[in-house]
Amino acid sequence: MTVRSVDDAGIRVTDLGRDFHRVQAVRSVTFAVAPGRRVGIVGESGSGKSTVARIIAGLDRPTRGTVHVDGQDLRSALSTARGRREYRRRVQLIAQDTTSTFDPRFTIRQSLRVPGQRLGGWTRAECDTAIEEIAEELSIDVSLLERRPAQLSGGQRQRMAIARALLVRPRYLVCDEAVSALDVSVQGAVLNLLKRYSTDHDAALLFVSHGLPATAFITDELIVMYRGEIAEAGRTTQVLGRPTDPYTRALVGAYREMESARSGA
Amino acid sequence: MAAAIAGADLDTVIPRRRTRRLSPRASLVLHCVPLGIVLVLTFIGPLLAPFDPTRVVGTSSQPPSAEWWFGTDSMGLDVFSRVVAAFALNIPMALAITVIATGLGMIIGLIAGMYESRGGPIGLVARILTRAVDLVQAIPVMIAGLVLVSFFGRNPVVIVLSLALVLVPFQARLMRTEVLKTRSDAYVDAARLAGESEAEIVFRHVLPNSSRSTIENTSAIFAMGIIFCAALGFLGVGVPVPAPEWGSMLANGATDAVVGRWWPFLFPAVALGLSVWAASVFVAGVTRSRS
Amino acid sequence: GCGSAASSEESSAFVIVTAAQPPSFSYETSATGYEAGEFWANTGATLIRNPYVEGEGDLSASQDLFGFEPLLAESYEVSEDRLTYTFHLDPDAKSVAGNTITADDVLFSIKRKFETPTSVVPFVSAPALTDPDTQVTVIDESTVSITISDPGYGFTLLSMLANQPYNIYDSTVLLEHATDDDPYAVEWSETNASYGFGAYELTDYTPGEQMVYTANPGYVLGEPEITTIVQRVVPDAGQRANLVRSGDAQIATQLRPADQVDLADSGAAQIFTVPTNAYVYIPLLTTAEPFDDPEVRRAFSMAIPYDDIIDDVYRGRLDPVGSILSEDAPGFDGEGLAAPEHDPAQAQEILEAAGYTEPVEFTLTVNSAVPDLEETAVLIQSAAADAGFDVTVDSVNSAVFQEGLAAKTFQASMGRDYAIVQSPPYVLALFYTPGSPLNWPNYETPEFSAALAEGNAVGDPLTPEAGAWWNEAQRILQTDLPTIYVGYVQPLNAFGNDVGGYVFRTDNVIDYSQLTRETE
Amino acid sequence: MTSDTRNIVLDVQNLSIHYGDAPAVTGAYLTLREGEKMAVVGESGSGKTSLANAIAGFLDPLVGSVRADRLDFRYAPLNRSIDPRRQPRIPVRTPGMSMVFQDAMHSLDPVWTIGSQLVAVLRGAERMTARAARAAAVKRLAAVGIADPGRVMRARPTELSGGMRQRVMIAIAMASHPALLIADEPTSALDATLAVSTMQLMFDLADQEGTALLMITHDIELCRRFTDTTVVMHQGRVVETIASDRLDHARDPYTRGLLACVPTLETATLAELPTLQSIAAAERTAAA
Amino acid sequence: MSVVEHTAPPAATDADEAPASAGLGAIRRHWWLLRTILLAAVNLLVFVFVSFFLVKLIPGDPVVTATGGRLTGADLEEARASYGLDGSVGEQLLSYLGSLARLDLGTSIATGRPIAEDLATRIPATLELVFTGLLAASIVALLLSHYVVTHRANRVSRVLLSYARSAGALPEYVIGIAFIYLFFAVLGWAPAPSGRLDPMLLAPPQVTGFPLFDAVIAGDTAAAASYASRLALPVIVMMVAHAPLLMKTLIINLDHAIDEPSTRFRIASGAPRRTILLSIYRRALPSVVAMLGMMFGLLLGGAVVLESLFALGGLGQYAVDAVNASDVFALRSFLLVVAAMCLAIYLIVDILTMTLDPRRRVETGKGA
Ligand SMILES: Nc1ncnc2c1ncn2[C@@H]1O[C@H](COP(=O)(O)OP(=O)(O)OP(=O)(O)O)[C@@H](O)[C@H]1O
Ligand SMILES: Nc1ncnc2c1ncn2[C@@H]1O[C@H](COP(=O)(O)OP(=O)(O)OP(=O)(O)O)[C@@H](O)[C@H]1O
Ligand SMILES: [Mg+2]
Ligand SMILES: [Mg+2]
Repeated sequence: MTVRSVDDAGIRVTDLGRDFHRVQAVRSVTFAVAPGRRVGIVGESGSGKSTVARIIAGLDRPTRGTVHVDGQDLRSALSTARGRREYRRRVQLIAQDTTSTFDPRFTIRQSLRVPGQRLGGWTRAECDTAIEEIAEELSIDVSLLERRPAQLSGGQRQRMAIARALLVRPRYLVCDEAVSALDVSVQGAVLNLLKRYSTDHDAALLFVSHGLPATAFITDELIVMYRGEIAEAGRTTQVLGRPTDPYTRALVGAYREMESARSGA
Repeated sequence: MAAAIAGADLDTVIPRRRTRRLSPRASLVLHCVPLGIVLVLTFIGPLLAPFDPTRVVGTSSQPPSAEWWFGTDSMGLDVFSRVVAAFALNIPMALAITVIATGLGMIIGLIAGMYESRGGPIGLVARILTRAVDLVQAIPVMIAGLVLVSFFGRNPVVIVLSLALVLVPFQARLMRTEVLKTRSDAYVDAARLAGESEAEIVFRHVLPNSSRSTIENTSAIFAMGIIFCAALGFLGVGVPVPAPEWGSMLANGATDAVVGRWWPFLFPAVALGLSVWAASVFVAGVTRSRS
Repeated sequence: GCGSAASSEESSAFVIVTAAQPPSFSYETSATGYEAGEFWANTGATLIRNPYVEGEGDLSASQDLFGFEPLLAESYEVSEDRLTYTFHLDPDAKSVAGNTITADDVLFSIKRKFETPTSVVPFVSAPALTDPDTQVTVIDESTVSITISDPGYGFTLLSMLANQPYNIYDSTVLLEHATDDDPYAVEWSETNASYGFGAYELTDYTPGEQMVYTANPGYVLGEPEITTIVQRVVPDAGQRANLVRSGDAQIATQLRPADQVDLADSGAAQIFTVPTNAYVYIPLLTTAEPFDDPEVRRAFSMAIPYDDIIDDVYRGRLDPVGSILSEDAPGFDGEGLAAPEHDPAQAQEILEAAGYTEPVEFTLTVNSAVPDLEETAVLIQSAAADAGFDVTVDSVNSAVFQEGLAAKTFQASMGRDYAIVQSPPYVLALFYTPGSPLNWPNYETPEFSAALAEGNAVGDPLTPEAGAWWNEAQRILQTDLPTIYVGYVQPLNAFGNDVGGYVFRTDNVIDYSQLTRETE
Repeated sequence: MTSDTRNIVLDVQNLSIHYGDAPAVTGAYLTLREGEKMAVVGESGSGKTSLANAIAGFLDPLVGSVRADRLDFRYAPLNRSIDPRRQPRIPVRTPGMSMVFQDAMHSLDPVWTIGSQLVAVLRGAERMTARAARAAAVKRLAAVGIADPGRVMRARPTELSGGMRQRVMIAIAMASHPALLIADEPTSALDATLAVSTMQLMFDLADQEGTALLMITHDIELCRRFTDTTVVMHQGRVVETIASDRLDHARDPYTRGLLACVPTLETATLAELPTLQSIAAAERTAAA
Repeated sequence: MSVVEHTAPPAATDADEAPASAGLGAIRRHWWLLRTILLAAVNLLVFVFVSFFLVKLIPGDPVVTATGGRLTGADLEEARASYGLDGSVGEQLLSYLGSLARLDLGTSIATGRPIAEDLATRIPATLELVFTGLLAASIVALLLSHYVVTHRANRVSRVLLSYARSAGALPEYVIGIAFIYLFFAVLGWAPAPSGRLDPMLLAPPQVTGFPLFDAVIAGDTAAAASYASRLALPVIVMMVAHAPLLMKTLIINLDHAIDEPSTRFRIASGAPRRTILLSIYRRALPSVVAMLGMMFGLLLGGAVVLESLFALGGLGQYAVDAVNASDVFALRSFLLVVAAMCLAIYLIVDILTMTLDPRRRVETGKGA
């Protein structure tokens, strides 16, 4: 298990655990994400990926263990209103659930203004400019901003959620299945954008997904989770190239098999 | 939960025939008409009464005639005057019950749903509220109303407050269930991430998105308000005579009705039924137009 | 009709529908309510009673209030000084438990009535009987004597002994259930009814639903004709009328006058006119605004639409009250007494003369359990507005009503009541003794007290000398108007056409032992 | 294709589906023969699910309407139920046709045990005793790779992982020996290992029973590997029907673009992933 | 082929259960049940205090009423002491709790009868009425709803639907009075609304306390027939008044259940129609059962009025009498017993819904 020693900067997760009643969703997870790095988490359904993501984003409380972001403990950071605002400016999450990630009562623009006003302290006009900029980058038609979430397709909604997370230019971006609802073409476009964002702004990405090719494309390092624990971790190329854990081996094997079947055809 | 006495709108179950479909706006207007008439009667009802509804105007127990359109009751009061004048008392009472029960129920349901599983004082308050709601609901509305009204006196304010209190659990439970669902919706988390404060989350997101079934249920609360008021009158603890009020009219008229003098009973019953119907039509219209 | 039972049984059974049930079977703990009165009258018996006499004209049979005939006592005699009354008990009188009456039963019963804290008997018995230990003497097993301090109390004593408060109990049965804490078995008798010498025994009791009375074969006057009486609780008055109409019940009590008259008019049932002693009255609190002003009381008495009330609510079954004492009382002539009359114009004049420019406001409290009173109150409210009164009607439940009456907190209230014991001094003293809880108007004047004292001083209350004082006292009442008597009410019951033998009693209940089945 | 002599199981001609006034599918056609495995691919929202639902007779009559020149299933002519509004309130299954839905999380009945759900279908298909049905059920669960069928029989769906649910669904859908199995993205919630193994199980079972398969997917690798024919949908139209092993020779530009965008472990090394736009742009520059 | 050895993780629930001890495990597995029962017990305990203090507030002096307002001053105090109404509130509460602990509900002030005895005769009679009404309403609602749901386009079901939509528009006493007038007074079809049993018949010996049941046990056909025929009209009234509410709930929930993907999959996988219906009903019923629980309260309240209308003299009249007599002892014990009954019904409803739908157990488990 590779626990990279880092100084204060970055996200450091130590012995993290989360129980739901009798279910240990996350048993014990320790890893770190250095600033500007892109780390992927893969693993089968129910292995605790989303739970880890939500804890780091400050939406769920750990049962055990600690999370430090830039040296500050997550718990103390979230205990005051100011601390919370500061934390959210730094860490953003793109959630797995695309159907209800926007309040159905507001138009997309209304929802997108909120982070700008609350976290960025911008005026309405400043918000609108920023929103339109980002929409352009994500190739979102500006007219869609005036719609309500129910009037959008799943893929469009997911792109809006990405826009909302990127709006305040967070230093740490947690993406939980951010591209799963998109078809391959749109998926490619979004992945390109996220990668560019990370390099341009020296932002760290924590990329949770069960799609290996996408993860392989975007990440430098890879964590494989299995039943609430880290089964394997390391540089992405290394993990995918020479997997040691049986689960990882099977996962990679399945892809390799398919691809070889194709090139064989 | 099944606290949804009214629950969802039955119109979704069977689509109206498509051939005669109105535009949504026209249909909303149409749904407002009955309640509109009821509200107009609330204001002008007493003016429509040809006689003073509290004064003896003639011989008692006269059947409907040209002079007394709905006949006279056992005291010689004019039934028509009383039925229309009673709008001014019954409807505001039912509305007040509805507003108080729904308002309190929403607040309690909101607090309970949001904070029940939290620690600290707010969690404690939420759990106490939940328990209180359970306790109030352990006594049937009718019996609780009977006891409360006999405690505190038979005046409209007491009746309204007592009935509102015992109807709160119906709304609070509905609200709580919805809040429990809503608070785990992804947009609540998204709002947190966007830096909204707890109060903003509760009032901008959770409350509006959880209130649908509670609002739909207001027509049932309204109906129960009117009916329980009347039932209290029936048991002899309602608004005292001779104030024009359907419940006491029904109570007095019941004794006449079983021996065949139907008019002091039938007309207030019809007024009551129509008002309940008007309210449910209105709420159905509003909820349908919102969805 | 129902007719599903054997016809032999049916012929000797009657169904009576009532509004409620007696709350308790013990007179000493709970002495209120029409149904309770009927229970005691039929399961209990007194030493003597007022004889039943045929009615004259269209009047039903009723009691001779001024004569007494033996019941449990075979005979009684009065001493020379008219201070000692000796009763010889009938050896044939048997309780429902089969025990023959003894002198000990009498002493035990009277002591029980005086020594139970919640008993009202001491209050209503004063001053004739105040201390059973000294006044009641057991002479032998079947002889008992009662001594009084003033011969003037004699008639009142006999009247009381002839009525429910002095029912005699079977001490053998009660003593079986007595405990150290409860030497008179009061607690046991609250829920157990079989300790009386009456014509009937309560043989089946379903709380809130029905009571079944079965004839007592050992009753002193012999087993009654109707051997089974089923008393059903039917809370709604209209429903009760319906049941008599359909033949499902033979007798209905506590009807609304309108339904009663409808029944009679359609020939579905009989109703009776009686020399009634029950009146609807309005006590006006004379110690508080606005009725501390006698002029206001006078004006209000003129604001009441007596005729409309008689016609609309009571359908003629209400008569104006000239005198609250029975005009049949020997020595009493009711001279100079007149019923109040409706005169709104004069009422207004009186108020103006007394300096009232605004309508006089007050609250009229009525007992919500009595529907005809609620209706009457509405009529009064409506008419009084024309005479310069602004009346608020407040109808409250029996408990609140009783408490308010006793505490004298109602400005004006309206009730229906009667004095069971029809002795003039008793009736007058019952409602107007200063400080008494039954003196609802809180009325006290030296003139009235003096008239009462003078009347008592005469000795025999039924002499013309005494009668003159009773007249005087009532004239004072009619001038001062502490209470407005709205009218004498006829009994609100109805009888199926096959029922005979109704006798009107001052306690207003039905004596089942007199009932007969008439074949058409 | 012309030489195919197997019986036609399903024949759909010129089928259109509207939600309200908005068309979801326009003029779709497809023909499926006995034992044939067919995949439907296409962009999100192109009407794949709607098409499958219409064929199986599950379109929501409150929102959708269907028209078709021909919608025949060999074992039961389907035209009777083409208008969803005429359908009985509780839809009636077309005999011989089973369907596995996209949403494994919600499609199993949450209040009944897996065993009872499977046994009900088994006993509905054949007369057998409860005991025999249970034994058969355990066998079928084992056949779809459930390691602990005894426990799973007693479990409720919430107690199972997504992969297990997907397999259970397949076991149940195959229990009635259908002539045609429609599967709507049966592996979308699964990671690659599970997807492949689940798919394999389904196809093995279908082969054993001679069942024709209509599978909707967005995983082109899977359809290339497992199916005979691929139908490509775009904006509500069937743009191309092609033998799966000839996908690389597709002629329709949309199909070709789609294929080019498929990410693989190899593409991970690229600086930018290809998208339809970038491919189009590249083609434009190449043409220019 | 690559089926990895651990693709299928065992259900998290069992896997993570600490094998502490068999007993503890059983408690854990049935925690939802225990918790529900404990909660109901706690509620009842709290209600003991609530009923005591609630009733303390009643205006009107019970002793004055009981003595007909004829006692004053010291006499009244003495009478009050004889009822145990003289001590401080604390003392009174203690004696109340003490007697409750001995399962003694006290003695009525107004009647002097043991309250437990009074309630014991009245409760079964009222419950018989309420349960029969509830049963009739449920059966009718079930049949009609099933028809509506399965025949949604036809005219009959439109009529039935308007009936369901009318839920609550007319209170049961209005219907009751109309029916009495029509069926008893005018048509003469119904027996007299004068009680549970023909007055000329003797009540069968009390075994269960449920009159009709007792008559059947005693083999008294005449009494049983009389009970049944006199129960019919009030039960029909309850049915007519309350079936729409149930229908409405049932129709909506059935409709949801039909549209659920699990129903679709049941159908799509070829389950027999009987199984499909069973599965739909099992998913629709929990809400309906919960509604039935709430309707128990409504019907109990409605019985207060219906009993007075049909002269059935059950629990309702007892409450009205106790209130009118300011009978504090009777009233607080009455309230306590009613609350206990309702809480018991809610408990049964909770357990039933949780049994029907295991998902609901988890939800309650989250609560505290
Ligand atoms: N709020 C919750 N309450 C109870 N159990 C939960 C909750 N959230 C997650 N779990 C459980 O925790 C475990 C891990 O869930 P998580 O969502 O983190 O998995 P995941 O790796 O993201 O899976 P997927 O790939 O399906 O998104 C699962 O067994 C899940 O059932
Ligand atoms: N109930 C509905 N009401 C209105 N429009 C709908 C409804 N269901 C689907 N649509 C629309 O119909 C079109 C086709 O939807 P469908 O679900 O068939 O797509 P799909 O190809 O299965 O997509 P995906 O790959 O995302 O599952 C979409 O544009 C969608 O927005
Ligand atoms: Mg996840
Ligand atoms: Mg789809």
